[in-house]
Amino acid sequence: MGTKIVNYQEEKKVYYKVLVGLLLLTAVTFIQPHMFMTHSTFLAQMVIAVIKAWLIVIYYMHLKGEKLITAMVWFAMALVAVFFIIVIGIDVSNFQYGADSYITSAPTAN
Amino acid sequence: MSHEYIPEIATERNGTEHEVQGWQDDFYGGKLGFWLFMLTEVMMFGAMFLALAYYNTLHQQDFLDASASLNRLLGGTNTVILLVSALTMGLGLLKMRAGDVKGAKLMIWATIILAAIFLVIKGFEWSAEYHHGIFLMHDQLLADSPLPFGQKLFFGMYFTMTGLHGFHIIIGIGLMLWLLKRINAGKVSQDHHILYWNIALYWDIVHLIWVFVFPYYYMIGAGGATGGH
Amino acid sequence: MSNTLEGFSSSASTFNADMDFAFWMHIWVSVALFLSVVVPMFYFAWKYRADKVKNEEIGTLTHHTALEITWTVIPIIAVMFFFYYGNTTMKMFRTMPAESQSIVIDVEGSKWKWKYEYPANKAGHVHKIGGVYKKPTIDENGKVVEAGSMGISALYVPVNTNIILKMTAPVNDVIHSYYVPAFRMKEDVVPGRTTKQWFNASKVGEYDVECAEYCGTDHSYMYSKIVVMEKDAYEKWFEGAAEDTPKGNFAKDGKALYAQNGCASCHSIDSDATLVGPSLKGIGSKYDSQYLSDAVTNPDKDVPEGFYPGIMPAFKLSPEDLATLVKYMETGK
Amino acid sequence: MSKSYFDETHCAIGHPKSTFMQWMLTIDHKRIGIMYAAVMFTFFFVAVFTALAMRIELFAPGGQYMDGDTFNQAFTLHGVIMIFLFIIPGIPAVFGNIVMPLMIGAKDVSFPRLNWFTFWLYIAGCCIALASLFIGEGVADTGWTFYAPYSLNTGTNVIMALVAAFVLGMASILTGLNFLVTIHRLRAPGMTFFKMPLFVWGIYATAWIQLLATPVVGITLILAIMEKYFGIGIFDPAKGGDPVLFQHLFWIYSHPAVYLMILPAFGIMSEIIPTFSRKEIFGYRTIALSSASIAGIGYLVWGHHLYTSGMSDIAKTVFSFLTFFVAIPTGVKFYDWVATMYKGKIVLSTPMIWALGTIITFAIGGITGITITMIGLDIHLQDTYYTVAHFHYAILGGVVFLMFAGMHYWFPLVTGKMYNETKAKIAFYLQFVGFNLLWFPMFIAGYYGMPRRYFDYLPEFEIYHQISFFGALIFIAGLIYMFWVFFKGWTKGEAATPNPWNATTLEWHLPTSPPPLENHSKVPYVDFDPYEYHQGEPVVKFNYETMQRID
Ligand code: HEA
Ligand code: HEA
Ligand code: HEC
Ligand code: CUA
Ligand SMILES: [Cu+2]
Repeated sequence: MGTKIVNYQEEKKVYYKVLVGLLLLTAVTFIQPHMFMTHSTFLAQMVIAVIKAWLIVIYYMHLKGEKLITAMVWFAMALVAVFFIIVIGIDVSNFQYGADSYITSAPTAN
Repeated sequence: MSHEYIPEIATERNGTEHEVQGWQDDFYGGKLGFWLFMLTEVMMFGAMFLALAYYNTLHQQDFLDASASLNRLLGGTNTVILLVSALTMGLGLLKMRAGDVKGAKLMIWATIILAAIFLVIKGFEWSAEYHHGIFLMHDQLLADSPLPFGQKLFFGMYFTMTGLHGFHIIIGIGLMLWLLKRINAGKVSQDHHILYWNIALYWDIVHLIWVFVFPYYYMIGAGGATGGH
Repeated sequence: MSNTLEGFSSSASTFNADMDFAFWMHIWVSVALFLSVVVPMFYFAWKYRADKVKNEEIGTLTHHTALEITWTVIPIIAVMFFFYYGNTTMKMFRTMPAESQSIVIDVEGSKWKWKYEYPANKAGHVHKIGGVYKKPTIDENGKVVEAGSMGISALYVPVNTNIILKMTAPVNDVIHSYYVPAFRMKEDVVPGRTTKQWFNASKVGEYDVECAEYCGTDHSYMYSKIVVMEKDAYEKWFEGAAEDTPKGNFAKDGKALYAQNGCASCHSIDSDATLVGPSLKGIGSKYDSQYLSDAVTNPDKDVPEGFYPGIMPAFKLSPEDLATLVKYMETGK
Repeated sequence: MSKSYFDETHCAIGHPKSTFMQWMLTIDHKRIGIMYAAVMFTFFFVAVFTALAMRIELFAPGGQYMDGDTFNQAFTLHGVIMIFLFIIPGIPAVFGNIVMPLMIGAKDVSFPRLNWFTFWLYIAGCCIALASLFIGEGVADTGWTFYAPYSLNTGTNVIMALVAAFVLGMASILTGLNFLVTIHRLRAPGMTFFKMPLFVWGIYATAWIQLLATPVVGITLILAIMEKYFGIGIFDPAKGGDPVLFQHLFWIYSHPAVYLMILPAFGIMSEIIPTFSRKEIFGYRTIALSSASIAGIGYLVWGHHLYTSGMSDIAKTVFSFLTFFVAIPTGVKFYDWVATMYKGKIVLSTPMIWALGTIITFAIGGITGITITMIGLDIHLQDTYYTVAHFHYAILGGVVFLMFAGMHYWFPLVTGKMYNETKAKIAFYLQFVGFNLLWFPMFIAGYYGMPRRYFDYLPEFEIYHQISFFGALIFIAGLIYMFWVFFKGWTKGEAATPNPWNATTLEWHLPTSPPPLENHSKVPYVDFDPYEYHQGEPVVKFNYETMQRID
């Protein structure tokens, strides 16, 4: 099996590089709300998270070059995405009961 | 048990021989299986994020307010801790594959300690929230408290999701201890490291979940209440 | 005995004709599709039965592009028709008429009764009607001695008029569904949300209302009625100030309140039997009136041994009614 | 006489001497399959009993001998057992385990120990479900759908039911995972995906549903438990939660779950039809790919259960549109099966008449599903007996009937014995007639407005319920008779040959039936298609003494 042969020094370098990348990105999450895209913090944060996740999956989890498993991962993610599109994008964004409804217009004043 | 693996041969009509894949000693099969398991984790947390996003769209402002009140410093520290622990786990696996059993064990211990620190910090956070009356079954989250719905839902999901994540960490510690035992027993070695491989994958997914949990809870309100969507 | 509900015809409301057309169109197309599967199946099973076919005669057909396209495309066309009619009928149900041209009635569904609240009439009076279904009485052989009935409580509406129902349930209650089979309409009544539906009845008569979302013990007794009246009769009643209905008067005493609010479906008051909640016989000697009125308006506050919070809905009653009800529990009058 | 898997086994731990412990600890996929069948069958009878109890109660209006609460618990118990304990493990756990590895030429599934563990997880789930009957206020009374906020308010043992469903869900996930890896890794050399028997395709599609949909309901149940125990308010309107979200999450799983049930059943149909037509199946690839597309589209249509629950109108339209596209691949399958019979040599053995009977009943079930997918009609028919009749036609007349077909088909393989064909056919006709008498009147009652989950009803509906009751009696009589025939077959039947039906797939290429412990003594190289017949005889022939190919 390919995985049994290992170039220790090479792979170790990759690990450290990725760690530095992840640490940097973490730092970016902290300065972002004060630096850029301040009007869409949510979006910015999620984009950063996706980049981080991508790094982890590709390098730490060795997904690079795994055709079959990559396809499966995409499939699962596509499914989650569709759930989001339908439930959030279609159903909730057309929520019909705004003002009338108890759960959206909280009865208790602060 | 006659589980020793002797590859079997299937012969084509023209005499060509093909090795039959048995279930024993199937490294790739083991890996594939574990990835499939991780997909179920993705769906599980995906569904929780779905619930979270559902209420987020209904109560945007409340979510920002609630997020702003979380302790970003502790959360950030925990993020870094998990980052480093993912590294130690990965390095340990590398060492194992390179034949350095002792180094690998050291790295696993390092990971376990980091995981424990993570839990301790989490405990501090939770107890601080507890003192503010924001906790499971506690006054701020009850039906008749004046906390706006959006915040109640935010915190409800917060405790559920970080709690479940913490539970995964605890399981992870257990798995690593078990791994150490297997290594000592000689069942996991340079050539048979599927167990280690999969536990490392598990640890990565635990980390991966945090990569999303952290910004969604701690960061979205960081720009003050204006940092909209 | 008739085998359909009262008023179940194709013309009780403006919905019925379209709805029934869509249904029967679908059924007949589907029967054709069904036969296109089943008839060849029987025919082949008979024509090629084992003792008639020699081995050499067995065919080898495994593909037939034209056929395959046919049986993909024809069903697609069929289902697009179905989709179209399903969708237009949905639009018909879901397109609310303008509120200015309709009567808007608030409906509250709570464990196991329906309550209606009309807009104020010219005199400023608000009609409130509601009550539980009186369960049928059955003797020990299981024979129905007295059929169940709604008595006088019903939703009274004029014929040929748009009626909008704004429906909700108390937040600590559960989901119900307001279902009028004769009008082919239903929509869930969800605690915390305000859902709507509308109708326009075309025939004077009485129609059954059922609860179509499972809601617990007496789900199957959560009936009501819609009484469709001539316009002038309705007008006459609606503008009156008295709290009576076209079918008669509501009594005003505690006993009537007890029945109307559906207390009887969960509490017995003349016997010690535990129905859903504890028996209220002699409750006055156990607690003071403050406790009793709290028990009605905020039932989860103090839960007696052996029962669970969350079962009894909170009641919002006018102070006079509450006082009368408490007095009734205390004194039986 | 060689040894079969009844005589020897591999165990998870050690080599126990006693036969009993050998069964308890076995990791052999065939034995595990049989144990699943035995347990499911037991529960199944509990659920049949509650069904009969409901039918007696509904015989006439008014409470006959139960009160409302008992009835509510009865249909919940019936639904929970039938769905979670019986039909979801159903075909995959029994036939998936027993024949799928044989069909692809594997010695076992990829993770036999996990398979063993899964079985016991399943048993644990069953025990929790059963225990809830006897603890506290008794079994949940929420219906199998556990809709919030009712499930959060009621005093009955909902938490135990939720935990049980969660554990059973875990078992289902692990089964799916195991099968996916098995199908990817352990196919015999030469067997490409498009040389797999269609049953394996059905299992493959199903396994994806088990794997990716079940976690969603798992987490939903956890949220409900959190809510009940810790008072967080995800679904509770008093705390701002929205009960409709629960319905979304629940059906995201539970709709795909119905395809999880039916796809392997369709797989069984695809095995039986060509075998008893003595002819290659029509449109192999379309059938295989339609399984995949049903599974795929099936993920996206859950909202058709929410047409009247206050979902937005646009979402309704989208869901309705998508749902119709499940009917197309299903329809293609039906036409392909019928086309397979064209110019075949049709042998009406018991498995075949079950299969043909199911074409009728499932087509009715499916087409009435189409009725309630038309939104406007569902506004009228939602939560009426029309829906109940739809899904009993689909589940009972589809999945369970095909399961029976499979039981007759693989009976000789699993037991090595043959049942009495004539008697088995009588059992079929009894059940077929009883079934239609039982459920067809319910379409009419539903159309006239008979709501479901009603323990008492208006006298107008009496006639339908009475016909239905007699149907149930005939049906259950047929059922019991069928099991009697099986029992007789197993104990007293004639010994079966390795390939009694002249079938072509690999599970019939074994030297003996019942099969030996490690299945194929020599793994074949697969250079043939799954249903290759030439003039009514399988193309691949064996000398069963030597297992040499002689074609
Ligand atoms: C095995 C189980 C199973 C299967 C396979 C199906 C298959 C289908 N179901 Fe069913 N369904 C259930 C089990 C199942 N269902 C259950 C248990 C419930 C109720 C749950 C509860 O509330 O408790 C339910 C409820 C249910 C509802 C909600 C009802 C309500 O509560 O209001 C709807 C609505 O759209 C629906 C639709 C469909 C459709 C469109 C299909 C399609 O997949 C059917 C496709 C098949 C065919 C169409 C037949 C074959 C095709 C042809 C012969 C070709 C020609 C035909 C046409 C082109 C139309 N089902
Ligand atoms: C697998 C699914 C399944 C099956 C087979 C059945 C079978 C039957 N069911 Fe149903 N039923 C449900 C699933 C099923 N049911 C569900 C999900 C509900 C909704 C519950 C709710 O509302 O929450 C329901 C609801 C329901 C109601 C409605 C209650 C109400 O709404 O008021 C009724 C009423 O009569 C009923 C009756 C029956 C009857 C008489 C049978 C008979 O046909 C039973 C006879 C038994 C069989 C035909 C099975 C034979 C199978 C075997 C013997 C298996 C052997 C197995 C092995 C060897 C491995 N069921
Ligand atoms: C849905 C069922 C239901 C209905 C309807 C209902 N109750 Fe109750 N009731 C309960 C239950 C269950 C309890 C016990 C748990 C609790 O206190 O919430 C209870 C408790 C009570 C108590 C307190 C008894 C004690 O021993 O402490 C009183 C008083 C009472 N109800 C009065 C009423 C009145 C008056 C009405 C009608 C206006 C009514 N209930 C309607 C279910 C119901
Ligand atoms: Cu209210 Cu059912
Ligand atoms: Cu569905």
